[in-house]
Amino acid sequence: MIKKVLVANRGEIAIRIMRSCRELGLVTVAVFSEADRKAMHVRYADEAYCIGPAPSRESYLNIDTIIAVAKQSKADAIHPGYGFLSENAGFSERCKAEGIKFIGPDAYAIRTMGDKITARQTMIASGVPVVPGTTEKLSDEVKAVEVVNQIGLPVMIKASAGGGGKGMRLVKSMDELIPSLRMAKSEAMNAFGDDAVYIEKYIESPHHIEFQILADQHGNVIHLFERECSIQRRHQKVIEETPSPLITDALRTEMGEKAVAAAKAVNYEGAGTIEFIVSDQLEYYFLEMNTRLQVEHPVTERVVGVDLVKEQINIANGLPLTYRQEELRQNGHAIQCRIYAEDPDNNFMPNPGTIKHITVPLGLGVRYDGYVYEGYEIPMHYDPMICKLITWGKTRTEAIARMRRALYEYKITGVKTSIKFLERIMDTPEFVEGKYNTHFIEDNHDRLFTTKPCGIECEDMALIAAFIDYLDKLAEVQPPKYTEELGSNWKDFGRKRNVLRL
Amino acid sequence: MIKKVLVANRGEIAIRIMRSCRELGLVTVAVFSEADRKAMHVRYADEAYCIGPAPSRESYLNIDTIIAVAKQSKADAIHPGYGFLSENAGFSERCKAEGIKFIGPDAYAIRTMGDKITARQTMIASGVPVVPGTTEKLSDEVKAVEVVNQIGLPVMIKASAGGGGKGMRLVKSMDELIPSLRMAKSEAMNAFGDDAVYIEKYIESPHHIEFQILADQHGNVIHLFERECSIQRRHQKVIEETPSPLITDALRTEMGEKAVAAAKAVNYEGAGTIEFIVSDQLEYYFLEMNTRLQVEHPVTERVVGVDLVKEQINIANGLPLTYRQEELRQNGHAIQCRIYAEDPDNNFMPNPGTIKHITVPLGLGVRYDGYVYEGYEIPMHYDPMICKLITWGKTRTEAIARMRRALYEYKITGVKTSIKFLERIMDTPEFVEGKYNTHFIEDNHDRLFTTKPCGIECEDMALIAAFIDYLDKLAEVQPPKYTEELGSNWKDFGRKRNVLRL
Amino acid sequence: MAYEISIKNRTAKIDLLNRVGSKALIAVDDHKYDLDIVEVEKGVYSILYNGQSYNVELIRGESSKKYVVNTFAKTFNVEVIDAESKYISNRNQGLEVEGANHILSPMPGKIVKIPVKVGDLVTTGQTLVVVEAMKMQSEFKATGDKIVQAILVKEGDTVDSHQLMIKLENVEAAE
Amino acid sequence: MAYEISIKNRTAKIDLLNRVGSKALIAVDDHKYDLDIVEVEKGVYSILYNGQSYNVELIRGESSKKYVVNTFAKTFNVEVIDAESKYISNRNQGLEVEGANHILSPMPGKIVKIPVKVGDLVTTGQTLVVVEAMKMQSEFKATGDKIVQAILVKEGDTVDSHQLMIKLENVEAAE
Repeated sequence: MIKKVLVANRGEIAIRIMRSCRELGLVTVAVFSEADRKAMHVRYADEAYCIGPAPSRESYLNIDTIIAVAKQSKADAIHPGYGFLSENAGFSERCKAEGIKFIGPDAYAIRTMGDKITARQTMIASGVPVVPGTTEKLSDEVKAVEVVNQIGLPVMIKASAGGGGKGMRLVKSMDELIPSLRMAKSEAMNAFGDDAVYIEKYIESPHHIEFQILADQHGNVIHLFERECSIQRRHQKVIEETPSPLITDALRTEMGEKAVAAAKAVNYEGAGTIEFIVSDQLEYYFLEMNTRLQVEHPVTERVVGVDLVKEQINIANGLPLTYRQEELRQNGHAIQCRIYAEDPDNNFMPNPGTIKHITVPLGLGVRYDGYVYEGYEIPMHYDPMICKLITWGKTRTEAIARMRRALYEYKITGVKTSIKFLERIMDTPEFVEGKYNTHFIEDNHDRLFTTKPCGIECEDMALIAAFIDYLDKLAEVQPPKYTEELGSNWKDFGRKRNVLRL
Repeated sequence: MIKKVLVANRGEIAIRIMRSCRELGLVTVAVFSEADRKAMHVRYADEAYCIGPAPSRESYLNIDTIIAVAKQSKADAIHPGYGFLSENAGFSERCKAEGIKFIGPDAYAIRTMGDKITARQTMIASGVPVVPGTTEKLSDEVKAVEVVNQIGLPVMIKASAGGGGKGMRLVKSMDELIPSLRMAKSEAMNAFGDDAVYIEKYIESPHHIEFQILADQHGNVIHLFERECSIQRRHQKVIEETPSPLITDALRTEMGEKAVAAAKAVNYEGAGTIEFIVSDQLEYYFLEMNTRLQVEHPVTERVVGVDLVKEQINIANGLPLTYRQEELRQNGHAIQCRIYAEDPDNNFMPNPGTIKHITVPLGLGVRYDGYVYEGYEIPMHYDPMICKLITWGKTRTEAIARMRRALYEYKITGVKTSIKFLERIMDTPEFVEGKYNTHFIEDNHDRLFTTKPCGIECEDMALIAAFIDYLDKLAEVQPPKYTEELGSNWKDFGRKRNVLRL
Repeated sequence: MAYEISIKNRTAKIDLLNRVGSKALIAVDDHKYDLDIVEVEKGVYSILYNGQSYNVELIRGESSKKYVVNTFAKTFNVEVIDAESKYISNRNQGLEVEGANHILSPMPGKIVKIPVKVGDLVTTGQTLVVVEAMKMQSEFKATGDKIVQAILVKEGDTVDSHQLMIKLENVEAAE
Repeated sequence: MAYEISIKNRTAKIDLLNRVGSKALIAVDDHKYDLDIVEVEKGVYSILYNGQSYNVELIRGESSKKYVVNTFAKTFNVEVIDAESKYISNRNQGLEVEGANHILSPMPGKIVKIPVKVGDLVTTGQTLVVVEAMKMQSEFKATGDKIVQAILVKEGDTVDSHQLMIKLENVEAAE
């Protein structure tokens, strides 16, 4: 059984993993870059080791050093979190070779799902619907024209090794096809060293809905229902919720079964996510599989009542799944907001800096997963996400009201954040009604980027607070004038200072 | 419909109530004593008014002033929280007379349940079992002997108007009876101006189990299951949990029905709690009814999935109950620890003071209801409870593990707290196994009052941190000597300070 | 003594007329505020005015006169103006045109690329420098036809917030 | 330069042998600690020693040499001892017996009752003063047969933490 877990990550996810380890009585080992000596995960862990300079590739991505720390500290398992090495097949393989349990799937599953063309082929073979398009690498331009004629415009050209929008091209008319194909191939080669691309039908009003799955080492696979992740900005999720306001019970059951089939197709082990794209007409297609814990996993935890990190560790221990599919239920509604250190009023420019003051939202139905604290300097080297705010409610309406309340309570000074932007989303009719797709932010641009007015009284309060602070600081710095204060003493001065003479 | 709520309370409960008001879109009005200008509930509310000097009877118990503020601010309802005016029948009456909705029961229910002899009589008439003993005020000493002969020793003498252990006497032998009776009467007269006492059989290994009820204005009453509150110190609850590890499903159903009957007997309206005393043999007896929200209400909220304050407001609005009995279920397990500013190593001496630093426990399954913040000075005038920590788990074992983790994360300096004491309870076998009664703290005294050893290395870390802090503060205060620093500048000095020359 | 204080494009007169404990009487332009103001945490003020409870958070700036102020609805830059500020402000007025010619980094970051060199003639929209922070690259572009006068950083450098990276001059000025 | 530092009944020698950045080599008595120590928040130190991560919180006391130190397991009073502290400590040694004769309030509170007056002869366990804080009354009792020498507070007074309330003298001393 696992006794000591090295967490090969930083930020909120490192702490979230260590919390579950602590509840299980496991010893935790943190690793940190030179920029992270003061980071919360170093303080939280039982043990902590420096693994190199600030840039990720010299620290959090350095497999050799991380393995060396695991051996030195006698950790018997490594949890990769998300990002960094979490979907690196070589790292999973290396852990195995070194006799350290990688908490996640094996290299085969990561590789198969990591290459989009192979993943598409595997899904088709398992009866999981994929977006209509090519199933093989496209090299022949004549073949491309044929495919497009068959599936119809518009289409999307995508890089097989792709991610993050690179090597992607939307084609709306036939004469754009060949030039776009060539550009996509060249971009893919530059970005990934692999020019393999494929063509998919472009879904006009797409919804992004994903299913959480858990698979043990004995071939048992269950799903923990869906997460709706259609509120996105530049392909980055901003808000996630479960249940999805879009899908029906029947569709939920069907998609859940397909998600389980997808995981079985690669002999999956651990926690994973099957992402689907769903049209307004509720047609659904496999998009990709994330072979790790997701940023948005807490909404599932709250509604299904399962600690996913504990389940991951349970599975890594070779134990059978704790739950059978029929035991699981969705109870109430959960929403997550991601809060970034960025300036929504200035094109979401990242805003690293020092946290001056923070008030965390608390109370009934609120979960806060973060890592920053007062006086902490957010380094410029890593992800700008500073916390995730999760609210639960008996109903979707209550969960939204509670999120509004939590965002109202959440105060942070020192860095700019997306809090106000998120508040505006909570007030947008399309969101409140649950009728939105991935174009939501674009479609509601004007409303979402209009700041609330602050009347003259509110402005005056800002002036007054600054003015009083200025006067009080001045009074602290300037000792009393001798002529005025002659004969009085400091005690008098202190008493009189409340009534300031100017 | 209620639009603006005045919260006639302070501390964590004032904030907890305002949170639900905010989620419902209601405007909140805080009232505060002169000692509470900087209190969090003043900062949290939409409006805030000072109602008098620090002592409670001149502020938080001052009905006239509170009513005046409600009228001035045009609040249409008053939530009394717990303590202060929450069980004051006259206040409920006065609100009604002034046309302000009191969020709670009417004066009749408060009065009936507030007088213990009347409450006993009412319960007997409604078929709710009470502890065997007298049903009327005892004046005749001969009658007393008769009663004791009938129900058997030991017995408890209690004041009818009583509370807080005053006017209470345990009688173990017949010759103690008459002297104890006389002393109890005299104490009751001194404390409550009423010498009415009664005799109850003393239950040897009592469990304190209470049922949460909700009753609307239309005669509908439901219960939200039980809370186990047997971990007590000097009749003060320390830890509460739900479900109770003691009772069975059948008993839960039966006691729930009796709780509903008890509420119906006084035409109850709002949220209330029926307290029972339960023997090891699962005999149960009505103890008293609390006609208000309880400190421990969050464990019920978490397990049943209901926001009790929202239900109170719903009921106050004259609406029917949101739930039917058969819709309610207990989902998982919740535990609450009350954290006090007191020194468990020094006879729980209260420890008001200024909060220097605080780290709040967060993450999956943890709820924190508090009100103190860094730099806040806890006033000496009010209750020493600084927060309630609530954890949830799929099982009782997980809820305990999570509470251990949460207590580990909770760091607070500046005042002494009961955190370590609570940690020791979480590690005590009787608690872990769920086999405890109200004698738990007494029975486990040695274990609960033994502090964990801190080895030489741990001690040395304390020394080293203090020493480094001392040196660094010294270096900040003392400017460089002229002779040494000649020719260098401040920038150089700043750089060199890291390598300290002594 | 009345001060001037600026917020957005507005400059207001502000005066503390009376103060006892946390109670203060303050005039802002023509309006008198009779309120209760207290610093509850470092830089966090609670203000009660007409029964309303306001929370205002301040971040003190480089000088004791400059603040970033967060109210519930908005964030403002506020500056108390005294004789010294006025002098500096007057002196700087002539230089203001040059604002657009100073390329500052708005955040701490790392210089990824500088695709121009000193003496280059650059046109509107041309990228001058690429800065990376938090895994995101931001490009800083010329807002007019200019000449690169000076480059004060090099690729791989770390920059602070508000650090001057590149100076431009207007084409007319160079002619 | 080595210092002395006290914790509980122990007085240790402590010396900073070397320090570069957050790395420090510190001797405590005969043990050398090669560790990494950094103040992460005001008064909160993170120490890494032999891979272990320790968190230590300090509250600075009345003097710069006195600390209350919270480790995970326990809270300690720690004092750095220099020449000045030694002098004061030596001077106070003669007075130590009187400790039990100074009745201090351990917390801020309000004087509810003083059932004795100056000159009273009190016996072990007799209540001298009742202080109320946070709705709880605490009684302070005589720990021996003594005479009330002085009463420095009166009923209704508010007292601070560690404030001297009553002075006693030993019966022998008064005889």
